[in-house]
Amino acid sequence: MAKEMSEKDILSEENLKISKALRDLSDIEEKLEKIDEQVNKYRISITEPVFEERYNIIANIPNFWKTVLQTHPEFSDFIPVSDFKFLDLLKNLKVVMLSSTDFSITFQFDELKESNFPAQTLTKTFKLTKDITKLKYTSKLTDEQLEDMQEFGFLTSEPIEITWPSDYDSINPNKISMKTDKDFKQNYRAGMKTVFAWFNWTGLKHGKEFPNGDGFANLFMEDIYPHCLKHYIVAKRDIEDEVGESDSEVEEDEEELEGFNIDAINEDEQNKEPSQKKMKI
Amino acid sequence: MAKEMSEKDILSEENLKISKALRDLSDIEEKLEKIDEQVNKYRISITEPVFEERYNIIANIPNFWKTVLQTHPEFSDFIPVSDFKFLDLLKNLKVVMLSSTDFSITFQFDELKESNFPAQTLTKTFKLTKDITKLKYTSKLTDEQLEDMQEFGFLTSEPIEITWPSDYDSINPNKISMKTDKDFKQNYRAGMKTVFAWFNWTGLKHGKEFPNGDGFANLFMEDIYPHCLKHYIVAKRDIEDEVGESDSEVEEDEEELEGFNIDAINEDEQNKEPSQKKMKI
Amino acid sequence: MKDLNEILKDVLPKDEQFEIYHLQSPSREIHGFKKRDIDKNECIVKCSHFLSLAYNGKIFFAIDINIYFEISDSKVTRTLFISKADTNGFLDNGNVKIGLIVETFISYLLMLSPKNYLNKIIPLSRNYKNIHDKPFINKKTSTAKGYKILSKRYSDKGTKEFKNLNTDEKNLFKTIDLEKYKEIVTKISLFTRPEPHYLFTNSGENPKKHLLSGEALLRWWLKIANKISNDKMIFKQDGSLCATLELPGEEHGFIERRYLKELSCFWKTGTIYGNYSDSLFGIPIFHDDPKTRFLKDLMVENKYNILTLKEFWRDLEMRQEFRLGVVVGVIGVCWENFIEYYIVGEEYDNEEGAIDARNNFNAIWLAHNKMNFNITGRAIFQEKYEQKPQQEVNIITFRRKKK
Repeated sequence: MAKEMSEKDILSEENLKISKALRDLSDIEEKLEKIDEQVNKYRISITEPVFEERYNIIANIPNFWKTVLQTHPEFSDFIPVSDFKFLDLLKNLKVVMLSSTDFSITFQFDELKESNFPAQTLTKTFKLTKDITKLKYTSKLTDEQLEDMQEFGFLTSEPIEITWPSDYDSINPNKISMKTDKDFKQNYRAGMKTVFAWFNWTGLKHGKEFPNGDGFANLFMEDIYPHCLKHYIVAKRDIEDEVGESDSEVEEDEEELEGFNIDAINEDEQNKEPSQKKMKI
Repeated sequence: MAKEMSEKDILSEENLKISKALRDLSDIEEKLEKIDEQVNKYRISITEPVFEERYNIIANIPNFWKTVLQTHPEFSDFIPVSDFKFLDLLKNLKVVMLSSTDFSITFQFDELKESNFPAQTLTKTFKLTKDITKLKYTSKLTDEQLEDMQEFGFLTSEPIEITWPSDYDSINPNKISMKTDKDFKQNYRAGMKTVFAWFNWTGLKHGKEFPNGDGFANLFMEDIYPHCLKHYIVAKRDIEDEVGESDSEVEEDEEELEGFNIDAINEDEQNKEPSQKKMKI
Repeated sequence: MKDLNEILKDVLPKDEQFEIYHLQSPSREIHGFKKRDIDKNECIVKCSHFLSLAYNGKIFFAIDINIYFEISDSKVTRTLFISKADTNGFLDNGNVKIGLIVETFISYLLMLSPKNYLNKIIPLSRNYKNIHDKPFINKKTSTAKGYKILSKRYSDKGTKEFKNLNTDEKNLFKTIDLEKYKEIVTKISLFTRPEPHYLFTNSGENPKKHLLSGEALLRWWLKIANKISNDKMIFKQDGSLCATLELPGEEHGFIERRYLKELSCFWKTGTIYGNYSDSLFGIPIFHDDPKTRFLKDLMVENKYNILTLKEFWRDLEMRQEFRLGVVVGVIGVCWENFIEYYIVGEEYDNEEGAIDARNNFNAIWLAHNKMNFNITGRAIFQEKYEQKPQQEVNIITFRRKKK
């Protein structure tokens, strides 16, 4: 037998070497993912006691959470404006990480007599699962969404009993009935969109419960709670209109137009075009 | 003296309590910032050995860095296209964190004979400083920028000697001279924008050296190096044109046309392609 | 066949360095293009070409061309739609002839085999569930899994499994087998109208930019179209070759006397979209095209099914975009839709704009893994390409049937 390797053998040797390197990189990626998790756990463990301290201090600052929630740029996207009357009653708020994916949020509400809204403290727990057989309705989910849920997991939660304010009697799902209410469906839907319905959110009935309930929970966990001090200071800024701020009043459009429009006729023409484009046949 | 506190006293007591709480929050914020740094250090310490392992594996994969750099969405914003011919020669790349703010980047280039470009290994080190008296030109910096640099620090680096490829002789600042070149200024500027000028970047001559040299360094440190495995796989995707991808080719006009073939196209068909407003070539 | 760089060398000034950026999109099956009967199993494929040139580090020219293939059971029709061409005034080399570059590029595209476009077509829809079960790397593939897939490909190279993978990969795309077609019709369609800018936003503000009047631009394009049609390498000069010119609202006798007399004998007044009594169904729907916009308005007004081509041209004349002396602001919209990917945010009051324009090509350029972008001119075919100066709005088209 010839000792020398044929060209094909050399090629195949080289391919096997690359193949092994690529497999090794797959292992490295898995290691790095584990490291991410480990770092996350470490962060939680050393942050927790400071958050606990912070929680006790915030209890002494009137309207702290009201200020944070009212000025948070995304918070109001999740709930109807009418909810703010009750969220303003929030005396304190706490997020506790139970693992690197699971967490609980505790809301401590003051009472509001005129609305028959009692002081109540509620803890809602969120857990990540990949078991899509738990889902109760899947008809509103695409195959792709289901696949993603199976692969990356999705949040679930147990329903929590909460006393609704009397202001919401006409849309409170516990108080309206299909038999007696002529606008039942409409009212039921409106009720589903309030923050009180979110306490009932399970994550298992897509399209049939509080919309984007996991997004709302994650907003507390990922942003509002860890960065509340920053949000509070942003809300308390003395000068709101500094040039260069992203929340500046100068709109991008105006800025762009400056350099572009030589005269008014041009501007009219430009504005006409997009609407034409959007016209559907 | 009356034992009871006046309304004013109570108010002032309350104010003092709030004042103290706010001061405490300031301390908490500082603690949280320190925790961030601590977490960062922890991450670096446990990531380093895995990155070292990764570095050795990548050495076995031909064109790994070429693939990553060519397809990275932002990398090419920093340098002229003509540089890629030489960045493609990158055999390996390493970023080493020297502290939570300082780092070095090592580039291992293969030779390219036709361009008289030798194999060379270069390490450029970046250090954060808050000392703005080090700056050599400040005329292109606004007061606000200077203030920010003083408060948050800015990256600096020592110039590194690198052999430029002969392709760049006409813009190589070491080879052109104001006396002999009629387009000296223009050529000098073009040279300043190449990656080779970046090796000379100091961070102290804003407006007079490679532009955004710190941004380029940070891109390696924050994204390209830690996430290179992900970028490589993105580059190797078999299907780049999945529905819903932003780089879809479908243009608005052609999309809209569906509407007039009402008899021929059923609703399902229409729903398959979400409206893709943007087109990319 | 020579590649594009080689071909362009011959028409660029001798011993000067240029950078050539040629981007080609993947071929994609599309819905629209023309009113058609879907039952007939027709398929429309679209591909876009974008060419830009830089000199001294500054972009000075760009052209955008879309190619459509209509594939029916019996024939394939290829249509080149010249969407936009533009300069920006930053060319500081008087020996570069833009007309020659345009002519050369269009000729090059016409000479490219349709196989280039029809071997791998992104279909209108795919069964993604199926794809995600196969060992393909897609946007959902985790990074770790991606490396396992790549690793297996290297270890399988040359084995049976590897061959199967290639077959699977082919199934992701549609392929048109050209062997069975006896006839491939080629059409070119373009629209000429002077504008301060098409592809380089605000470049009209550069005093150095050479702006042609409507008349001059029409003549410029006619000359290019005439030269291409006379190129025997592309079109066999048989009776099926036909070039047409239509100026909405203009007398045919006038068009013939003023423009066609000096061109080859195969030029006629009229269009390639059908006879004047025909319906509008033969007019293609192009992206960002004034007559397409008019067509769409007619659809909205329920006139699309009623009007004849003759009435279409008559009414088109009344469109603002086709009236004389009106500067129309439609360009901004095109910019937003897709030009931003090529060139972004230039300032055209200084040269930096053109330099940045070139730099902005980087991302898009590299995404396509194009490597050779530096070429040196050879000026072999650089004959004089003069331009004559006057204002008009018009459409030139010509077509050829291959036996």
